[in-house]
Amino acid sequence: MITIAVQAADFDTGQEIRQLQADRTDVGGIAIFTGQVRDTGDKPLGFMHLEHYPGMTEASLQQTAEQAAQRWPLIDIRIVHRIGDLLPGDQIVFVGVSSIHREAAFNACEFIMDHLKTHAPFWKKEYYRDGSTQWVEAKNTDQQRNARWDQHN
Amino acid sequence: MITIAVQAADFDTGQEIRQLQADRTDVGGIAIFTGQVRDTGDKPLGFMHLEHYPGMTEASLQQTAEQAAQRWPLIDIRIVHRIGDLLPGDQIVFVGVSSIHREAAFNACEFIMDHLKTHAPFWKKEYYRDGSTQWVEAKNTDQQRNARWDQHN
Amino acid sequence: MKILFFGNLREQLGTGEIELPLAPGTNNIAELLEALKQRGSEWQQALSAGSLLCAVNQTMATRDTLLEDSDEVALFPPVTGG
Amino acid sequence: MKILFFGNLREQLGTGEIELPLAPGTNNIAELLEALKQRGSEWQQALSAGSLLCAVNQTMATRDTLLEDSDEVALFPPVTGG
Repeated sequence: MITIAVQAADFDTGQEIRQLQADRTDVGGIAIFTGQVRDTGDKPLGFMHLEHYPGMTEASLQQTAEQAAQRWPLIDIRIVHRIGDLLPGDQIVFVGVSSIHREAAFNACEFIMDHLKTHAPFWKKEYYRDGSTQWVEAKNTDQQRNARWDQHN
Repeated sequence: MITIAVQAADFDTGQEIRQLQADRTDVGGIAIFTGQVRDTGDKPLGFMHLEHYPGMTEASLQQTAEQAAQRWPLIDIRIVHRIGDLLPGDQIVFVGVSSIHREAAFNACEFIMDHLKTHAPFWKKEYYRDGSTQWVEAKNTDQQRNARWDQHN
Repeated sequence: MKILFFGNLREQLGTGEIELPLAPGTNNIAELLEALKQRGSEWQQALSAGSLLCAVNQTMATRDTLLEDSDEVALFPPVTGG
Repeated sequence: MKILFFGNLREQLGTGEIELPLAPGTNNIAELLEALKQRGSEWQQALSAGSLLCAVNQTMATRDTLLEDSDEVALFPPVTGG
């Protein structure tokens, strides 16, 4: 089952994982990724604003999850992505994948993150404590990491 | 920091993840794997017994974590592995790795699981509901998966 | 036709959304971009980035994706979520 | 010398631990295995598996790892944790 949430509210990672485990005895492994707001740049970060494209965001995450489910034998996929203003250390994203086998869970989780990073319509803007701002630039390495999955086809 | 626990008691996955996130603003990504007791064989499973080699188990997990920390730029590594009698659906293992970058976190988490599966002195015995028992056989695929990391050196 | 702008592009253009009738000769995204560039120097500059992404009806599209007047088009810089 | 057995091997041998003085001519794991096989047919059979793993002083070892009388040796089948 695929569960997608795009929300301003924080999420409870433990609860998300319990949903993936819930009363099932065929789950062999669950691979999870969580991303947090980092404050490691030159200028101290005040907060980060996450802009998104309402409607398309949910559809894009759904499509990414469906591609993963076609590619690997998965049981459940849960994706939560936050929007709005987030503080350093705040959780941004949760991707959890359960499968009978750990290899499928690991691959699918990493695929979803790589695909999300290059396809889901989110944009980060950093607001520094000195009052200046900066849109986060997309990384070439994210494009390259996502391209690996095409080569493996 | 490396944290290792080998215990009969269950663990709180949410709490483990909060420890990895705790009050840090340099963590970009956390990759996690949890394994559960599966009941997908021909005979319904009553419970699974996890035997281990006290002393060596902890040392082995510590060495595995240290190898991962040498190989990738990691912040924290947490490994929890349960022993004793576990029911279908029970959690067996937690591996959590935090890093500035998600690629390092994913790779280290998968490496630790592959290494643990082939090096940590645990042995599983299945007790079926019909009264019969069976030691779980080591899988060749686990050896092959672990060997990948040597080739990548 | 509704055209949405996001992220840095929205700020550069000073607007997040415009309504526009689909003009004759504007059949795909590439031609729409050329038409929008005529709206002024900010538009000319902001819409020239080769890295610009586009979506039609909330699905990723390319420069040669064909357009209809009822479409919702979105233009935005490379995404940076996750 | 303390010798520990785990998992299926422990069950096959009917014991989890024996104490044994290191005999002359038993210098490494391979020679220890040969000496243990002399203890009876169960030992002969259980210790012949090529997949058997060994540890010396709680560190993974190989058939040619040298032994001292103060060592803690462990013999066990391939591990299946995780």
